[in-house]
Amino acid sequence: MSDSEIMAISATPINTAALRASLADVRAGAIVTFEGWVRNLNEGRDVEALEYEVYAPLAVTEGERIIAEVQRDIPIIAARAVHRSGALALGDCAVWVGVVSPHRDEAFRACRRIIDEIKVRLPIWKKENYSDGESGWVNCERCAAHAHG
Amino acid sequence: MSDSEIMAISATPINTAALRASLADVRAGAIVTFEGWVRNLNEGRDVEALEYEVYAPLAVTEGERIIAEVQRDIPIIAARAVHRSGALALGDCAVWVGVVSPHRDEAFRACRRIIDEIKVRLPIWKKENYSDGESGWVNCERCAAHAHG
Amino acid sequence: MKTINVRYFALFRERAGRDSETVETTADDALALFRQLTDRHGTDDPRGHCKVAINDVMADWDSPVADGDDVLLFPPVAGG
Amino acid sequence: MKTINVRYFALFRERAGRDSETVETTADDALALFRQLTDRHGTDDPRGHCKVAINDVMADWDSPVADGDDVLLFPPVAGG
Repeated sequence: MSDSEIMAISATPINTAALRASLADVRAGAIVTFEGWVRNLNEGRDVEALEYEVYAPLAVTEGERIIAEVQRDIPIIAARAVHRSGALALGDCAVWVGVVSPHRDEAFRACRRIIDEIKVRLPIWKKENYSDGESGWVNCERCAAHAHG
Repeated sequence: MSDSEIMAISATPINTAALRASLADVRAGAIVTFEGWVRNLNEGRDVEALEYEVYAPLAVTEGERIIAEVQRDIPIIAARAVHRSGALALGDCAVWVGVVSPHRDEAFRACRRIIDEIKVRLPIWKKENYSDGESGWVNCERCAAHAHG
Repeated sequence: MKTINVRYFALFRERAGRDSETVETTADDALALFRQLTDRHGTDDPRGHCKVAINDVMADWDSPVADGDDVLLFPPVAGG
Repeated sequence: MKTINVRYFALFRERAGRDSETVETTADDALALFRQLTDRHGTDDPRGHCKVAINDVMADWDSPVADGDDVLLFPPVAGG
């Protein structure tokens, strides 16, 4: 993951401190970050671990498109996002979004919109492994549109 | 600043990575953080540095009260906030707020409300030093209620 | 007849038992192609929850498919 | 007459040229006390933008002040 990538897919743990530092800008008065963490419960089932399958070529271009759309609509300075792929454990950071802007309202709104869009537009699939030994693709099995994280 | 302080005033740089890590919780699916950074321009004037005067005893109790109010209204897991005191340079982190919750909507709403309340309720004053050699207490001189950061 | 390379992802890949395959088809659009493959991926109607990309560009279900296209079939996504 | 310890913060401290002072006053509430000190801090009406604390608890401008109280005068805040 280079310093210039607006949207990245990472097979290794996300370095949130480095990402935050990369957004430093003397014009920035506010930074809002969102992280999605793997939690121990999803829709009532005990989660032990999970795996993200990512189709990286389209995930990157679609993520870049989302951020460009948000930058067109909301006056921010910069935004970046990274999504994990592969096997994750409880507590791991699955996705990081950071937005800097002169004032806080724009950073909050832009960060929220970027993560909302990432969750529904990027070609990323989550397979959860449950404590009862079962596993399942989130959303896929019953085509529901519940919010996650 | 101990690990158990919900609201702290810090005379030294804020360790944002340590604060983030302190909020780790297997029940958490989302963390939203806000940071206010010292920027080079405020209401059209070039800022070179600034100083925060904080009346710590009341800033801490009022900050704790704000977080307790938000936790009563919004189902989050935990929240913490730290505000700097003393002299800061451009780019320094002046305030950090972090909120963890099972889902992201609550974390976004709670983080926003905490920083909004911190800015208007805590006994903290900001004196800006401008590039033209002048300086001034933000908000005080003309008793305006503009948003900062 | 057109020759189309179809790629399956996540649940679709598991159900189809393969990452990709080359199919001969008379389908005019992505939806018709998807339906001809229902035995593979097990889903009747993808509209509203599944997505499709053609040659690495997000497409609509009524987008035409042409000979030699690379068609990616995406079950419902769950990023974040 | 009551004896009140007054503390000035930020702009008020600079204008008053001191952190704190002990004053003798007949003021019944925080607002009356504040007005008696206008020459010190330079503000006529604190309501709506300035705050007051009595004995380290946030108070209202119509809160009573008693002999021995510690009254903190806060100009408009600007955290964050």
